Amino acid sequence: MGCVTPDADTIDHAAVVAWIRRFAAEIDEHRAELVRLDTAIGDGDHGTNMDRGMRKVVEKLDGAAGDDIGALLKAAGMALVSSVGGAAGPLYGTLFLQMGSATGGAATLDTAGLTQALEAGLRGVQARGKAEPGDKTMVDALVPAVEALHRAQSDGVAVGEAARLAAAAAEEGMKATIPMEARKGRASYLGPRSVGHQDPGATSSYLLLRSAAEAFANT
Amino acid sequence: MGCVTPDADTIDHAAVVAWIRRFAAEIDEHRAELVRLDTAIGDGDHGTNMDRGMRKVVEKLDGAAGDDIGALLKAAGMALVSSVGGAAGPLYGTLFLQMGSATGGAATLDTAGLTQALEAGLRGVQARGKAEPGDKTMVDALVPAVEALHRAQSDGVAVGEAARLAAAAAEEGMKATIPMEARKGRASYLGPRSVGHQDPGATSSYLLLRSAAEAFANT
Amino acid sequence: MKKLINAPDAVVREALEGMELAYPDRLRVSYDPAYIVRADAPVAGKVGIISGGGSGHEPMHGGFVGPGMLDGACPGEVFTSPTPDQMMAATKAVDGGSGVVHIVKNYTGDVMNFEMAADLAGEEGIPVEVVVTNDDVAVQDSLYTAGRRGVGITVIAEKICGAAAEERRSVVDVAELGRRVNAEGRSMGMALTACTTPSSGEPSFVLGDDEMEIGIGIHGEPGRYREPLAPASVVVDRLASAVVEDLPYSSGDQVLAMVNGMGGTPLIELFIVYRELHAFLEERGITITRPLVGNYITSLEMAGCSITLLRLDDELTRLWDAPVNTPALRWGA
Amino acid sequence: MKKLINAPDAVVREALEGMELAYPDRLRVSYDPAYIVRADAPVAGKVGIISGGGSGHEPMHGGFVGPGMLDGACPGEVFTSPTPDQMMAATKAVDGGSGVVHIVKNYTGDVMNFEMAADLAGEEGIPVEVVVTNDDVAVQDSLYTAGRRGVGITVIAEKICGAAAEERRSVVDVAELGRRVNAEGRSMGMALTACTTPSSGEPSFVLGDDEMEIGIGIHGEPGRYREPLAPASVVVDRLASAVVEDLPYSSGDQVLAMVNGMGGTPLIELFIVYRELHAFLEERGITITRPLVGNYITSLEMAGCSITLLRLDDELTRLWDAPVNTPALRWGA
Ligand SMILES: Nc1ncnc2c1ncn2[C@@H]1O[C@H](COP(=O)(O)OP(=O)(O)O)[C@@H](O)[C@H]1O
Ligand SMILES: Nc1ncnc2c1ncn2[C@@H]1O[C@H](COP(=O)(O)OP(=O)(O)O)[C@@H](O)[C@H]1O
Ligand SMILES: [Mg+2]
Ligand SMILES: [Mg+2]
Ligand SMILES: [Mg+2]
Ligand SMILES: [Mg+2]
Repeated sequence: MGCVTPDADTIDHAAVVAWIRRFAAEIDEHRAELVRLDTAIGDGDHGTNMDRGMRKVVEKLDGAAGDDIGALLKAAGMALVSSVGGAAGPLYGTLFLQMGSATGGAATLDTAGLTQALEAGLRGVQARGKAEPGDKTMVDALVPAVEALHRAQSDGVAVGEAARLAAAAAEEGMKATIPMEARKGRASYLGPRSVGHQDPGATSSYLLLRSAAEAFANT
Repeated sequence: MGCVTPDADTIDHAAVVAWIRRFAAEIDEHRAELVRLDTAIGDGDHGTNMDRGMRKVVEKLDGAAGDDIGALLKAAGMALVSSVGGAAGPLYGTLFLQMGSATGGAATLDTAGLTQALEAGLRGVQARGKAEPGDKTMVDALVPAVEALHRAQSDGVAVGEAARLAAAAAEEGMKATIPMEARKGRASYLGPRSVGHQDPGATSSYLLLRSAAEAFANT
Repeated sequence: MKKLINAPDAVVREALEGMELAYPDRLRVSYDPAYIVRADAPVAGKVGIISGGGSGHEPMHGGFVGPGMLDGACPGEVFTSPTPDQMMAATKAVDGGSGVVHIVKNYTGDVMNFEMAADLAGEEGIPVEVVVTNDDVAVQDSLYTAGRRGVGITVIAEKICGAAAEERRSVVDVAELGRRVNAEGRSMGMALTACTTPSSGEPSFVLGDDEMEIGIGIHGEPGRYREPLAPASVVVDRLASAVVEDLPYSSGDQVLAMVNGMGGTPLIELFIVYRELHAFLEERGITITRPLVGNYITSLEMAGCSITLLRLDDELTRLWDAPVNTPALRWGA
Repeated sequence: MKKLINAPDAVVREALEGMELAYPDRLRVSYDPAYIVRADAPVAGKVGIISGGGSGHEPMHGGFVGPGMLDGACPGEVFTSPTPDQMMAATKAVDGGSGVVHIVKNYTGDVMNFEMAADLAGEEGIPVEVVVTNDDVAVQDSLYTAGRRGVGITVIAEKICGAAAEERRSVVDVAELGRRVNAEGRSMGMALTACTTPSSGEPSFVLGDDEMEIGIGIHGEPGRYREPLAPASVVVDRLASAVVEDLPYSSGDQVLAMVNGMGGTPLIELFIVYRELHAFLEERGITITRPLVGNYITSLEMAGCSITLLRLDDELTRLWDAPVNTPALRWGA
C-alpha cells in the first residue's frame, strides 16, 4: 500500500490504517514478550489484553471506509475500550479516542497534526491514569515521543521522519523505565522489587510509535 | 529382661510383654518403609497406622501387671481396635483379641500354646477380612507362619526355636506377595498394577513374627 | 510438602477444633473418641444418621452434619477409617430412640470398623442399619475383590437419608432409601495431580506434566489408566461414558448431576466441566434436573474432578429439595 | 499447565455457560457484553448492586449474584478488569429505578473501567454510586501510588450492601454502608504456591519448596516478602498481626473473621488456620462473633489463604445475618 509518497509532508487515512494494522501485527508478534514483562511486575496479561483489543480494532478496520482520520482513530479507541479491559483498555482506549478528537474531520495529517494528536492522546492518558513521568508506565514512553514530535515540528521535519524520531525517543523512554520504581498500576505493589524490569505498557507504547515510523516511512 | 530361660519350653507373661514391645519397636523403625510400601499400592498410611496403634498398646503395657497372657493380648487387641483404624485396625485388633481368647488365663505358653494362639488369630483375621492365601494380604505371611508352628509342634521343637521357624516362614510368605495380584484391600483397586510390590500388611505381619523370634530367643 | 498445618499428627485434631470454634451453635465435637454431632443431638423420635471415614475429604463428612443431613460424623486420621469406639460413641450420641443408620463407604477398613461398631451397638440394644455405598465405576465389582469404592454418591445418600429421617421415617425405611440411592447412583473421578498426606510427606503417585490419571480414588490411589492431558471435553467423555454405560442411564432419565472438585481445582474449571457434562448428557437424552457443582468429597489438595449421577424419581427429588442446614450444604433454612 | 479447560481463550465464556446451565432458575447470563444478573432483575424500587472484575476469583463475583447480595456481576478475562460496556449493560439490566451501586476493587484497571461506565450511566440518567474497596494491608497506601488493593472485604461489602438494598434503602445509603464496611475491614493474604493463568501458561512467580510468599495479591502478584515455610500458627501471626495493627482492632472489638482459601487449599487446612486465628484474636481480647471459612475470593489454583476482619456493630451484624440466596453464599432462604 503506497499510502505515503516519498518524503511526503502528510499522511492520509490509508497511512493511518496501515499504522494501526502494523501496530496490531507488532502486538501479535510481541504478545509473549509483553506477557513475560507483565508477569515479572504485574499479572501477566498485558500481551493478551492488547492482542485481544487490536484484533477487535482490525476487525473494525476491515469495514472502515471514508477518509476521516479522526473517525478512524475514534473507532479504534472505542473498540479498545470495549475489548481490552484491565488498565490498558481505558488507557489505550482514551489515547486513541483523544487522538481521534484532535484529528476529527482531517483527511491528512502533517507533522504538526500528528504532534497535536499524540499530545492530546497523552493528555487523555494522564487525565485518566494520573501517572507522571517517572512512575514507570506507558507515560514514560509517550512523553519523550511527544517531545520529539514537537522538536521535529519546529525543525520542519517531514511527518515520516518525525515519526521515526518519535519512535527512537519512545524506545529510550521505554528503556528508561527499567531502573524506575513503579508508583502506578499493579507494578507499584512490588515497590522496590519492581526495579530492574521494563514496564510492559511502556513497551507496547514504543511498539505503537515504531509502527507509525514503519507505516509512514518511505516504501 | 531374662524372660526366657535358655532352651525353655515355655514363655511367660514377661516374654509376651517383651514380644509386644519388640514389635512396637520394629514398627517404629520400619514405619517409613511400611508407608512407602502402602503408597505404592494403597494409600500410604500403613506405617503410621500401625505405629499409632503400637504406641497406644505400649502405653497400656506400662500399666499391665499380672501373669495372664490372654488378658495381656486382649488388652493389646482392644488398644489396636480403638486406635489404628483403616483395615489394619480391625485385622490386627482381631488377631490379638483372638490370640487372647485362645490363651485366656494362661501364665505360660509352650509351642502348642503359641501355635493355637496364632492359629486362632489367623482364623479371626480371615473371618473379619475374608482374604484367602494368594490375595496379597497379611494372611499370606500369617498362614505359612502357622503352618511352620504346626510342624515345629509335631517335631517337638521348643517355643523359641518354633518362633524362629515361624518368622522364617512368614518372611517367605511376605516375599511371595510381590508377584501376586491383589484381590483384597485397597491394593485390589490397582488390579494387575499391584503386581511387583510387596504387601505392606504382610510385611508388618512378618515383623510381628520376627519380633516373637527375637523376644523368645535365648539371650 | 506445602501445607497450612502445624504438625502432621495434629492435623485432624486441630482442624476439628477449628470446626468447633467456627460453628459453636451448630456442632458439638468430642475429641476422645473423636466425633462431631449436631448441636441438638439426639433428636427424640428421629432416626439418627452417622457417617464417617478418613479425614482429608472435607467438607465430607463433618461439613454435612446438621438438620436435614447427618446427625454425626466420625473423622479418622487422614485417609484412614475411624475406629469402632468412635462410631459407637457417635451412635449413642445421636440415637433418639428410633435407631441409627450408618452410611459407610465401601473400603475394607471402613466396612470392618463399622461392622465392629454395629456389633457393639447391637449389644447395647441400639438398632443399627448399615448402608454401604459403592458407586465408583472405575473399580471392577466382584465377589472376589474388595468391590467398588464408595465415593460421590455418599454425599447424596447422606442428604436424602437425612431428609427422610427428618420426616420421621423408620430406621429400616431410611436405610432402604439409602441403598436405593446407591443403586441408582454411579461415579468416576480423575486427577491432574496427586495429593500428599501430611504423615507421608510424599505425593501418592507421580504424574508427568502432560499426563492425567483416570479412575482415581479419593485416597490418592492411582487410577484405572493414565493418558496424555486432554481438554475438558475429553475428560468428561471418559468419566461420563463409564458412568452412563455402567448403570446404564438411558434416554428419558432425569438425573441429579454432581461435578465435584478434588480439593485443588478452582471453581472456574468445575463450571467448564459441568458445561461439558450437560452437553454429553443432553446428547443422550438424559436431563439434569438437579445440579451440584463444587468441592464436596475431596482428596486433600488433589487437582481433578469427579462426576456423580443419581437417577431421580419424584420421591428422591423431593427429599433432595428438602431443607438442609449444614456448614457445607444449606438451603431452605 | 494442568487445567480442566478446553482452550485458554474459551475459559471465561465456557465457565459462564456452565454457570448458566447450573443455575437456570437463579441467574441470567449475557455473553456480548458478558454479565450475569439475578433471574428476576431488575427488582423494581430496589437499588441495584453490581460488581465485577477479572475472572479467576470464583465464586467471586458471579457466585454472589442473587437475592440479598449482588444483582449483577461483570466477569472480565482471567485477572483482567471487565470493560465499561459490560458494566454499563449490567447497570441497565439491574436498575429498578432507584439507582445502582458499583462495588469496585481498587485496582487501576477496575477503577478506570468502572469510572468510564459510571460516566456512561450518568449520561443515561441512571444514578450510580461507587464503592471502592481497598482493604489489603500488604500494600502501602499513598496518594502517590495505586493505593491498597481491594480483596476479601469486597465479598463482605457485597453481602451487607445487598441486605441493605433488600430493605429498600437509598442508593446513597447503600453506598455509604459499603464504604463503612470497607473502612472497618482489613485483609492480608499469603501463598504456598503461585498460580498460572490459562493464557500465559506459566506460574506467576516461582517459590522454592521451602518458601512461602506473604502479602500476595489475588492476581498472582508476588507479595510483600518471602520467607521459609512455617507452621500455620506463624502464618496466622504474620497475617493477623498486620491486619490487626493496621486499623487497629483492639480489645473489646467484635469482628466478622473470614478465613479464605486461595483456590488450591483444602478445607481441612483452612480450619486449622481458623483455629489459629481464633486463638490469636482471643489473646488480644477481640471476639469473633461471625466466622466465615471457605473459598470465596480465590486466585485460580493458588495454594494459600487470606484473612479478613470486619469490625461489627449491631447494624452490620443484622445485615450480615439477613437472608441471602446465591450459588456460593446462602442462608435463611
Ligand atoms: N495509572 C496509570 N497510568 C498510566 N499507565 C498505567 C497506569 N497504570 C498502569 N499503567 C500501564 O498499564 C500497564 C499494564 O497494563 P495491563 O497489564 O494490560 O493492565 P493490568 O495492570 O490491569 O493488568 C502497565 O505496564 C503500565 O504501563
Ligand atoms: N480383607 C483383608 N484381609 C486381610 N488383610 C487385609 C485385607 N484388606 C487389607 N488387608 C491388609 O491391610 C493392609 C493395609 O492396611 P492399612 O494401610 O493400615 O489400611 P488401609 O488399607 O485401610 O489404608 C494391606 O497391606 C493388607 O495386608
Ligand atoms: Mg497486567
Ligand atoms: Mg493404607
Ligand atoms: Mg488408609
Ligand atoms: Mg490484568
